[in-house]
Amino acid sequence: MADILFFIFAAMAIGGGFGVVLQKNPVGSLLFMVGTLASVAGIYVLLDAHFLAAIQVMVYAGAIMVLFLFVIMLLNLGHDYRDDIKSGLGLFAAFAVTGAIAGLLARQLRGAGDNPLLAHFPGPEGMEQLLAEQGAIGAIARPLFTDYVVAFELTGILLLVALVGAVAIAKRRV
Amino acid sequence: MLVEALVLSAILFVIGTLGVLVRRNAIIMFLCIELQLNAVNLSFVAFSRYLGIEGQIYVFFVMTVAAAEAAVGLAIIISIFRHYESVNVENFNLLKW
Amino acid sequence: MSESTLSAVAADVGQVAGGGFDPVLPGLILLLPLLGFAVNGALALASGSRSATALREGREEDHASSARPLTHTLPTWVGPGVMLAAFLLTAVNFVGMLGVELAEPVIRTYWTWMATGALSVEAAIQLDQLSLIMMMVITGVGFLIHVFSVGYMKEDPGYPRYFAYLNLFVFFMLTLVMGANFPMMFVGWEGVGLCSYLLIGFWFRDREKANAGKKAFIVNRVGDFGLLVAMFILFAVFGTLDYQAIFGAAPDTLVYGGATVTAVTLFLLLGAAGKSAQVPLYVWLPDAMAGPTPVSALIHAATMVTAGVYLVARSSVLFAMAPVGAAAVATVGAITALFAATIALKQYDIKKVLAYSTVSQLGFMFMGVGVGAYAAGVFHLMTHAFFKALLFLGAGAVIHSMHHALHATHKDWDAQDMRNMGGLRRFMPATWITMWVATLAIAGIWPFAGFFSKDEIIWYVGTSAPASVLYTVLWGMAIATALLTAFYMTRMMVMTFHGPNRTGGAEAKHLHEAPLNMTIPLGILAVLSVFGGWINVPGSVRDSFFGGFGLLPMSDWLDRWLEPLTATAYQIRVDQLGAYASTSPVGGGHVLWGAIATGLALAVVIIGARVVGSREIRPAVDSPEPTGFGKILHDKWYVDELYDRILVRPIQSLSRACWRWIDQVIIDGTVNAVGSMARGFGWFGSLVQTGQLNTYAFILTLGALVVLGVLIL
Amino acid sequence: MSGLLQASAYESWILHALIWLPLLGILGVLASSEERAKHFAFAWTSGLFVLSLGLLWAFDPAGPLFQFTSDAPWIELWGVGYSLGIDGISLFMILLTTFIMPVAILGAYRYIGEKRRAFYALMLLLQTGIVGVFASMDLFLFYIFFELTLVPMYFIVGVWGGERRVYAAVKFFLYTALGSLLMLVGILYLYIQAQAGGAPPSFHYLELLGTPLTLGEQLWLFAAFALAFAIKVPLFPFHTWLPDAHVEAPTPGSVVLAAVLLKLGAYGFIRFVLPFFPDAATHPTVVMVMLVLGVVGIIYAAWVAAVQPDAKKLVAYTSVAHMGFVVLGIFALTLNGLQGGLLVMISHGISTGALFLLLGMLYERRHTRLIEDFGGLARVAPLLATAFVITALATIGVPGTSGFVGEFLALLGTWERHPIIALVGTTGVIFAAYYMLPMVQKILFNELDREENRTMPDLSGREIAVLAPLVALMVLLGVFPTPVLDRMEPGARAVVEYVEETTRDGSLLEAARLDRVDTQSRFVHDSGRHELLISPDPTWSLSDRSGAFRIPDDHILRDEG
Repeated sequence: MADILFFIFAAMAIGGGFGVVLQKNPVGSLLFMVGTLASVAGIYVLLDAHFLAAIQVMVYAGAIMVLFLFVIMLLNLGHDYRDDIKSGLGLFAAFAVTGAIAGLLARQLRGAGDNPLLAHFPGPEGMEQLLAEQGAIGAIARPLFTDYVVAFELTGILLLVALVGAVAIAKRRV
Repeated sequence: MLVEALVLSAILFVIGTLGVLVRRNAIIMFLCIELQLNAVNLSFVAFSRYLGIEGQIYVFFVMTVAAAEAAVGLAIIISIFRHYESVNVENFNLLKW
Repeated sequence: MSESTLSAVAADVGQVAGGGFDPVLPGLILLLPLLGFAVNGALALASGSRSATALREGREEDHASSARPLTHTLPTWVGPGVMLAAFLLTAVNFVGMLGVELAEPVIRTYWTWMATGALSVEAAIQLDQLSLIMMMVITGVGFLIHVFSVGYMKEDPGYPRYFAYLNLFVFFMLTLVMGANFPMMFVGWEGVGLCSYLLIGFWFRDREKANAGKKAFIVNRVGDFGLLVAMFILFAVFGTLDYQAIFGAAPDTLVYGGATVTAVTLFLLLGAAGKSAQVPLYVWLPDAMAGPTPVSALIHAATMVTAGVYLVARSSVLFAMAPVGAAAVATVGAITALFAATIALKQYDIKKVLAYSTVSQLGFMFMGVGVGAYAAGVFHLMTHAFFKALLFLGAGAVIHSMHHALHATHKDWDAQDMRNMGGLRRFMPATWITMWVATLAIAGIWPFAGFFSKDEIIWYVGTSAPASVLYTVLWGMAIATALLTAFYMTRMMVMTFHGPNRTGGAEAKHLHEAPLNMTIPLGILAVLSVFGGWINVPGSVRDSFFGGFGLLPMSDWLDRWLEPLTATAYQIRVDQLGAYASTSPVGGGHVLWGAIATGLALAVVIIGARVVGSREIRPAVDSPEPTGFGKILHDKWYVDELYDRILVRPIQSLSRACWRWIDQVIIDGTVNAVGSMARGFGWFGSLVQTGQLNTYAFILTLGALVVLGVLIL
Repeated sequence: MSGLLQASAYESWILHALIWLPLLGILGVLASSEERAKHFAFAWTSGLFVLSLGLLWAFDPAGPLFQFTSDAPWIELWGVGYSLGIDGISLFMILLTTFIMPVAILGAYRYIGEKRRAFYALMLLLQTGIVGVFASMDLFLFYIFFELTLVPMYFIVGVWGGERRVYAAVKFFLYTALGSLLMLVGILYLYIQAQAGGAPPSFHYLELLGTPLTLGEQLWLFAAFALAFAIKVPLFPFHTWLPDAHVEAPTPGSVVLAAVLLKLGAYGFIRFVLPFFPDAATHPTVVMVMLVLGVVGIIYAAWVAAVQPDAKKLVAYTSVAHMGFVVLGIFALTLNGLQGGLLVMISHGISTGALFLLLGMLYERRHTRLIEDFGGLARVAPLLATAFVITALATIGVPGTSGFVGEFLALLGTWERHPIIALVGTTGVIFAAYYMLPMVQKILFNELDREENRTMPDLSGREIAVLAPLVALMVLLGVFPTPVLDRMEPGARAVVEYVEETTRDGSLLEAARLDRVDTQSRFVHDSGRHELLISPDPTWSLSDRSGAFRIPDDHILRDEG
């Protein structure tokens, strides 16, 4: 069951990804992106990351993508642009580099399933036990507010700075 | 499910990379970068399932940074658009001294 | 220097050490002029600030007003006052030393000046026979000149500044002669040069005068260079710079006639030549006449310029051990004496005549100390201080008077040009008489002071052993110079005081005798110019009719007085070169040649007076330009022009070339080229930087690809 | 006085205070208003100067070579320590710095018109850097402070400078940084080499001292260090940044640059180059090259100075000439020469500082630096003229002023070893008059022929307060330099004798290299610390790190002759 769901989500995610890249209308791209994010959130659930799946949907697909949408609307970009996708040499170079990366990744992942290291991998039991003991939120919250509390606070400051910075940059020049 | 998730992650990353390279629209390029981030997040989560909760915590941080990045990046795009009336990255060459 | 007394004293040397002489406040002698400088300097600053304020507010200060401010009355008392006090103190010490057979100098050490490693230079003063004689001359003549200055400079706005400089000069001059080691002397040496610079350029508004001061300082520095090098060599050899240690050890440490001592003496000669205006460094002294005339009298006649003679006399041991060095001193002196005398023949500026005369007389002194007659050199230094100071002050009185007369009628004639004078004896009888006394003294007429001192030098030059051709030639040059001196001095006197007055009718009404505070110093100096020579009459001369057949007191007094200092040098000289001859190179004894010299000089004076008096002299504006050989003499053999061509201008062009080409083009060009090269590389690298986001993204990905490739492959 | 110093444990905190209090002062400057910043900066630096004066009493010339030492680990992994300590040489360099700073600040009250707070903050930062250089006993620390001085100076020239300020500032920065980077390489090489024998890593001066190096290594390292310091000094032909920087810098910048920053180079030669690379430093060719460059600098700079139309540039070139005397004194490798060189450094700091201040005052009045724009100022500004003349005389080394003693000793010391070089160098006294007197004449004397100059005000009370101590010091040091010479002598003697001993027969270091055991016994103390070998005589070399380099009293008093 989980495997089937995984492949469904994976197919949706890949399709959405292509949609983002190929769709000429920015709003279309954005919607495909939302789809991809939602599919990845589904896979998160399958991988026992329930909390992340939730905020993926809420924060990513919800808030951030809406922000993008606002900007697209604000700048009135909601129509097709012919020259938005490169052609000729640029397109060729892009494909060449991307292909090379894909090749390298493929080479690395080929036969990954037979990797002897996997035999020594602990199973998902530990995680399942943790989730069972502390719950989806507790499992992630506990280290976050103990071991990683400084980083956590710094993230807060980062967000604040980003907020102020964004306002300052986007503000209309007097 | 680990290997499958990693393969999916790689595919999404490659797609994102392709998008960054072939598109000229700054917003779409931005979206593609978000896609790449997601691909990486997926790897984290996949490993996290077997190696411990830290992977998820990293993803959490990546998301916050992505949010901050989106805020600032979009602000920059707005500001540039005001000046050039365009978000086509080939229309401006500001990034040099 | 008679043989008998010398050996007697030479035996005494070393037995009586410092015996019984206790100097009275020697430090105060130095301090007093410094104090005067401090007070007058403060007054000068106050007065300067006041006139500066007036200047800024656009009004010229009125100096002729009857109410002279304190800044212009106080120096009248402070300036000469400290000099009188210093002179009295010196006199007390002098008298104290008179009765004592002082073999070793008395040294007072105040503090350690420079001490590092083996070197230790003390701030110490040394009182001995030589320094006391010099101090007497400096403070005595200095005091008289200070008094004279009160009258001469009274109306100058820079009056307090003038006295500040003058006092400072005396301080440095005293340091020069009182210092107990070479660096201390060097302090005074450069200090007097500095004061000379300030005083020559006293009227600095005049570019010419400021230039003259600068020239004096720079030329003097050439001499200072020599003195410095001499000190370095001495330290390298002796490990000390104290007079006593060096002169005591020199006979044993140094090789007679060796390269070291010869080098030392030649560098010392360079120093002495700079300060004492000898060929080839004499060029600054005639220009130095730009300063106020009393300054010329004090610095450029009586004291500072004789420092070179003092230096050679002080280092007598070294010069005695370096026959080449000593001969060089004598030769330089002779050449200078004759050369300057020829120039003096055709000068019209009264001060220029005196300036070249001074150079010439300094040449005499050099000849004296060069042939080992140190006492004779110092003797002439002293008498010359009397009569040359007198001549300068007299000239000052004349100029003062002429200036007033010309100023009263706004005539723009040169107040110093003798062609504009004539017949002044009617207006300034006291000046006239005293200056004639000095003229007869410098001309070497018996029984004036100059006769004895100059005659002694000529005699020693002629009889200097060995009777080589060099000394015979120098002897001839000395005699010729003496006769030339008699002539140009007579010419100066006749042109100035005799014949009809050429100043002009209206102006003549304003000509007047100088006030008492100027004529009294003239009178005192005149007395000294007459009798000053009697302190050192050689025994043989004294017993002849020149000495009234033994009537003159104090025969050979100065010789004996200085013997503790010159005995060693004399002994070395006699040991190495043999004693002085008893007859001149062409035969004849001292008395005979004295008679011949004074007779010839007298003849030259009388004939010269006739010749010059019979010539028709016109005021400077009507006078024709000199022609022929006279023009060459008038233009001073074109030495200044020569130096300008071969030294001054080449160095200036070289400096300019150094700056424009080496510094700016070659060195800085290289530096900037390196910079430009870096900039070029940077530009090349910046080509990658298109500013296009695409490109960057592409390169970034490419980089990621490379990293990935390296990691995976 | 000493009781007070003892009671307050002066020894233990003074160096730290002198280094870090200026930084603290920056806060005060930034907190005060634009108007008041200068007062605060002046009061603060004056206070520091008063504090530093205690060093004169606390420093014991008969005591250990390095005093006020302190040692705290900083980056232990690399052996970097926060190690301070001074000898008589650094003592006077520090005093010169603390003295010049308030003077320069007070002298610039009117000159600096805008961004004052930033300016005074940078000045204080500069002071931290300079004092740090002179007080560091750790090469890492030294290097950091050495570079730190560049930054504030760069901004001082670049922001408050004249028309070509950016050019001058960049040239200054790049030129000097280029040199010091090579030095960094040298320091690291030395550091690594010192560990070759298994010693623990350390950047401490005394640990690196005596590191066995072959002649070839020494020559390379010498070149690396010497280039850095030669640029800083500056030695002909590395001097061209100096006139540019000086002309463009604001008055206080010029003052500090001339008075103290140039001394860093000479100090580096004495402190590091000579003792670290004795074989290279005594190599006849090297010595000749350095001496010839020094002498050429003296004469060449004097000539070039003489034809400058810009007064400030003229004075800048005279700095090159003076530092030529310093280099001469250092590489004569005699005690007298070194002492003379050090005294020239101090004297040059005072007199050239005063000259720059005077030119700054003229500039404030007339907004020009061209000599020909002045003339006859002695009439309208007699006080200024007096100060100017005295300063000029001290600059050209008239006896009775500080300039003379230094030049005299330097040349005397040079003559002991290299008469011909000294002979040529002595002509510098002639050329000094040749460049200085015409300028004095053209500015102060001649006719007052320009209307603008007729209304020029004389020195104000503040300006008198700035110049009076400088002039007084010029005369005082000229008449009574003994207190300075006495305190510097142990330090100078240690350097000269160390170089002499280690190179006596050229065998010491070579033997040490061939025989590692021998190296240990000679250079390493039982605690594993290197120690300085003053002489083979065991009573002369001794003591722990803080007192290393110590010379027994009888040795100090020993007469060389």
